[in-house]
Amino acid sequence: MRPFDQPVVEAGRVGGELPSSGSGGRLRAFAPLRRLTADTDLLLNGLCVLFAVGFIALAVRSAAMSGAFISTDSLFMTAVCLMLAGVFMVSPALMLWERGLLKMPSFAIPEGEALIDEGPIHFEGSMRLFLNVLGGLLVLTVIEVALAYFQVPLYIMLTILIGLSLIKAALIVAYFMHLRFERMSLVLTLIPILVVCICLLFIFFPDSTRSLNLRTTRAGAVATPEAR
Amino acid sequence: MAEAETIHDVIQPAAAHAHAPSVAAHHHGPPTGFIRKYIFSVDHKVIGIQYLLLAMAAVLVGMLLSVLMRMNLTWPGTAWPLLEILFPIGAKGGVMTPEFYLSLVTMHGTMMVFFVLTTAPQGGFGNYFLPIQIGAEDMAFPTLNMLSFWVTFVGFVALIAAAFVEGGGPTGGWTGYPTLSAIGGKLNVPGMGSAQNLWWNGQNLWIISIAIFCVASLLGALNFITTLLNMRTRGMSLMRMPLTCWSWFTTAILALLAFPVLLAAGVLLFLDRTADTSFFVPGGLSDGTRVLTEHNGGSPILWQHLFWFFGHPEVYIAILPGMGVTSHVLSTFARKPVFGYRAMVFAMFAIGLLGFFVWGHHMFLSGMSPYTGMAFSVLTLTIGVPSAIKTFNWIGTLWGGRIRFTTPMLFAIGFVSLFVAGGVTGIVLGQTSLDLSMHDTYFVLGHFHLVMGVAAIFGMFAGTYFWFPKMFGRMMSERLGKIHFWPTFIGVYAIFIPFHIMGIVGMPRRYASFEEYEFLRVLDPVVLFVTIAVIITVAAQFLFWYNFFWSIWKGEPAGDNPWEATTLEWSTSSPPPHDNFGGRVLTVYRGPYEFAVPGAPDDYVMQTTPDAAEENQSPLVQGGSEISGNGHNGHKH
Amino acid sequence: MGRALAVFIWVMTLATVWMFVDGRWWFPESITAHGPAYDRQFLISIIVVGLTFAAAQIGLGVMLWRYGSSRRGGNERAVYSHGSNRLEVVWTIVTAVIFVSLGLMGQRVWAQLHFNNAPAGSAQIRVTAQQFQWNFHYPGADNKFGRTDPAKIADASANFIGLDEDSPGAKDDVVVPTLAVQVDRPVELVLSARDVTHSIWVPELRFKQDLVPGLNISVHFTPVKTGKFELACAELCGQLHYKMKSYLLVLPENEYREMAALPPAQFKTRMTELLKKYPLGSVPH
Amino acid sequence: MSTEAHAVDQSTLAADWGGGTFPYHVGHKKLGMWLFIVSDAMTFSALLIGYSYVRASSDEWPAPFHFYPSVVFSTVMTLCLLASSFTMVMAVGASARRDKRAARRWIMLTMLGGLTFLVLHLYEWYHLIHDYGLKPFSLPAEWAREWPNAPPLFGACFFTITGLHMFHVLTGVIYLGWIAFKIRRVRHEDVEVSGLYWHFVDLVWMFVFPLIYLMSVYAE
Repeated sequence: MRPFDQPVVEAGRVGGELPSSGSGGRLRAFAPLRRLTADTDLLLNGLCVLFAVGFIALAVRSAAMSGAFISTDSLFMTAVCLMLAGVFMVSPALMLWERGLLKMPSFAIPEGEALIDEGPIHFEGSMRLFLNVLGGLLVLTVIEVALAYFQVPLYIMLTILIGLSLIKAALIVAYFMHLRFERMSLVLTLIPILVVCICLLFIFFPDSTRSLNLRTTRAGAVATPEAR
Repeated sequence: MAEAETIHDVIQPAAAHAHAPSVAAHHHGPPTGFIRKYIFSVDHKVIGIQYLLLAMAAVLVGMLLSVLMRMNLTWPGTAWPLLEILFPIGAKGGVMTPEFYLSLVTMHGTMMVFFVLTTAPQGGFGNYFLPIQIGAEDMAFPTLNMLSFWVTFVGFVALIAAAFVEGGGPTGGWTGYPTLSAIGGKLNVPGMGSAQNLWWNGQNLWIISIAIFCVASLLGALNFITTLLNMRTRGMSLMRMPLTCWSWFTTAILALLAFPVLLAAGVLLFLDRTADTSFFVPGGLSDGTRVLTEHNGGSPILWQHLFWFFGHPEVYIAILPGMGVTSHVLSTFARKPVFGYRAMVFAMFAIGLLGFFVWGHHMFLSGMSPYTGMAFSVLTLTIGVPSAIKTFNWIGTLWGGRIRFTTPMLFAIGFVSLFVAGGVTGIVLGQTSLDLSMHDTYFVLGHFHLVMGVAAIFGMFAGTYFWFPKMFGRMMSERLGKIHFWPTFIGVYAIFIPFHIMGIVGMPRRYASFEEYEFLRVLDPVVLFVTIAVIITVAAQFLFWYNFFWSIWKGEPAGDNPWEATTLEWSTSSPPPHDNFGGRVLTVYRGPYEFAVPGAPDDYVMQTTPDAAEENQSPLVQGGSEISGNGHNGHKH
Repeated sequence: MGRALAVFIWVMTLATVWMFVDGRWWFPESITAHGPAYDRQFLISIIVVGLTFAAAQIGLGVMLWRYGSSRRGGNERAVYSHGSNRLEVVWTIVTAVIFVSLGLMGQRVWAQLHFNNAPAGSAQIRVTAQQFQWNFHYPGADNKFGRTDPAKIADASANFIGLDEDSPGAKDDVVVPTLAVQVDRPVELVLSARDVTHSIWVPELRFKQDLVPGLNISVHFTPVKTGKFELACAELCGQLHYKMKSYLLVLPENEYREMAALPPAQFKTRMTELLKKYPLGSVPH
Repeated sequence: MSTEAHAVDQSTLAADWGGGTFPYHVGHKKLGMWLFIVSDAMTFSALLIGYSYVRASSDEWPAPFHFYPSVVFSTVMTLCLLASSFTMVMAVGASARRDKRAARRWIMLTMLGGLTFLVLHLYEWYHLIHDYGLKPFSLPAEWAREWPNAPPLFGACFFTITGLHMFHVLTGVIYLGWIAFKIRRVRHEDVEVSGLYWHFVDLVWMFVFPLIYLMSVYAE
């Protein structure tokens, strides 16, 4: 996908775009600077790639060094490193894209596809399909309830429950809410936004466990001097 | 330009529109009758002006509150007879009490952040100009739009009411940190309610007000996003939108995702106050005579997380529209395309995205895990990168321009200057170590007032002076505008730069008086200086109000395009007709900032001007024709 | 108009830089072990900030000075340019490197204070803040803290922290409104609040930490200069927030040891005397 | 500016981002509803995360729900919602076939599912408040004895989250009722949008049910 973009502009019509590297000639004002930077272009992007690789290495290190990787702190540090790596990858990726070395799938509608309400309404899925989905949801629910019945240990239960619930949510969103039959661009807009934002809320958890350990109402909350 | 290809291929072939979507939910004729026309209007232009007037009322209140605050800080204990008439309880005998000071602080913060910085640039200008700039005839959901405004208005009334209920205004600060805000009533903190007054107290009304505001904002936000995505006229690709539209778009996304979290937090805090739940209140607390046994198990840090998860994006909600307006105005009056349009868009999105990752920098010292703090710190400093890109590009836009120093341009330049001045100190505050001393001092106040307060307000001033001719069909007085600019620009620097050094010396914020502390004595002359600057600057603002209202009726008539600007709002009449373009459906042929195009007859080329090769192609398609595929064919029904 | 604005922006830039360089209004002298590192980091940051600020403002002024329309020929147009990708890349990378490295450098003092436990042999003092008063709880001669219980809090009988007099080790415990510590010896403060959030702050310490109700937050630092300093509350805690003041006394080793060994009543009297004895500010030793 | 660049333009000319069309190929109302759902999902996420936060920061948390009747009861409620989601999707399908009569019938069935859920849930509340003495601000004495270190937050979390969800179900039932009432005059898109809202309510329950009920099952 070319996010929020259209090649009409890309090609350098009178749109308010940056000149592509091939057509920088318009920039009379910056001629000396351009000469200076022409050679550094690759170098700088290379530098960016180096930074990105460095951050990925840091992320891997953070993942490898932490004894318990499934601590939110360590997850968070890894995520931050990966994000910084992503930030540094933007510029090289843009360069590749500009030079046509990096292709992204397009989401154009096929000609003549019917629009919203007029004409035959596009509605995919049959009763059979929806019954199958409903059946799937029911089976998952039964598994969840069975877990509760058989008294699985709390943390295993939590993990499985969250996993199953995510599957159920995905089924509902995909089939009942019909997102599976919408265009990919809508899916790629809505889902990542929600996933990112909800994952961000998970950053609260290091503090909840920290709060637990620092509670004043807990016996032995403070190590006394002689205990140390 | 010579090698320009024909543009009409850009437009979808007519065939694709044969089944044009007729979701004309926004279709409505011009209203008749005063109430439908001016009060409960569904016209985005009227709603935009309503938002602006609301913000102007709120900013007046907020500003006067700040003058009162400065007066109390500079001359503590002085009796101001006038005050006693207005606030017989808070200022008995005309002397401000410390709790009255705190309620001023809270009201000033809430009023400014919510009802000025969020309302005016987004609700006001965004509502008025977003549909026009993308060539739509209204917002996607006009009725929802009207509801958003009136719900906001109810929130405003609730906030004003909070100041006048028994017990006085809320005293928890605009961040409303528990446990003070949750159990303040039980600790006999004024303005926090008491056992006898569980419901109608300042703090509860404050929560109700912001909860209402949250609902209004998120409804408004989804309206903005839908309008912008679905209702752009033909040829208006995203990369041809004015930067103002980009800024409103980004802001709306932030609002859509941030406000619901505050809403949830507000509900929980409200329950803590009224239903004795303990989401934010831990156990083992005491008021000195008894243990508050009804509370146990909560955590004040949870509120801080939820609040700042909203609060940090909110900062960008306030400033991003200002950035958009500034880019727009700078380009128009430098008579030069925006430098690095695409980079500007990416930077704006990067700021919005990173804005969600950094809320923890408000909480370094709040008892949050220090490891988390470290990660937040690094991310915070990366926000400097897109901000720097924007600054460079603004200066780059001026480079080689032919700058016309009109009033909107002066304010836009002021925005750039103030944004830099306020933004750079973020580098200091974003570092965990340095925050050890700087947190909760006047250094922070200087930083955020410059960058999200005054810079954003300068963006609004630029917008007002720039768009006033379009909104009311008359020019604002340029002479008065320039007289307004100078004391304002000098004044805000005189106020907020000294704040930084006060912070370095160590002046804590939210203090009703500094008399207690010896180490602050050295700052006495600075405090006095700032207060005088505040009074002069605030006085100068009345010039603006005078100019605004005088010009509505007496201003010089403005033509359709007095500034020789390029975007779509300037291709309709001033003020625009009810459906914005008089039934025309515009076609956009180029980017938004085509100034100084070599070979063009004028030094500006409107977005709707077809290229010479296509003059014979009808540029403007009449509404109702078969190729009106922009969801605007409501008029043929 | 453009040139006037340019001149104003330059003058304002100069005035601002002067305010920071002049030194009349600056940090009080630092008295902790981590203070110099803090000051150095602050200085580096403020220089970077100052340079960025000045460069941007001066650049802005130059544009205004040079490109006003009235100063150019009648029909001359602005340069037609949409920008430059390379310049964008250059300044993105330059600012990213500067800001991120500054951010990483800025973690050092933080890590030193927060990622390590208090060093062995540090004096532990428990701090319980309340509206609008500080309570510092010393273990007394036996170096053992008595038990505290919120149920026993009674302001009327001056038991502000709910000290259980009958618990082991409580007999010689002292609760005073002033913080006294020994110079050159690490101090560990165990912070908590009994009603709302407060924040302990002594500018000279370059140190601040919120006291969160319901949590015991442990922090540590090492004072290296003796003297008396003002201690403030930095988090909004209610109507008398601005009056929630106390003092930090950094005492020489002999004075501190002598006082710490005293029984509660004398401990308090001695502290009052010491408070009177020291003037505000640090004392060379 | 080059010709091949222009050729690229043409390949995506009909593209959605160029204005004059719906880029996601969904109308205003549907896009608006999706955005509202995203926003509302954030509200519920914040509440559920808040609940998890206080639960994780407590030494102990009550697990008071006996498998029978509470879990069985809430399972039936879950089935109600799931079934109503299914009927709703059938309503949307019928509406797409322009079979308004069938659409109305399916919507009525959906409302029935929703109402059953509401009634069962209110009964559940009544049971907890009346028979156990659960309050938003305190635990029943019996539970407090069993889990002495537990904070009194169980009721607060339970009532806040299920209450807000119940409010959504109630709004949904009213909304669907209005659509069913006006079925002859509303567009297909309106039916579809009301369906989206209803499925979202169902989806939220898919997280509320395990996190609130199944994670609090009494250890026999």
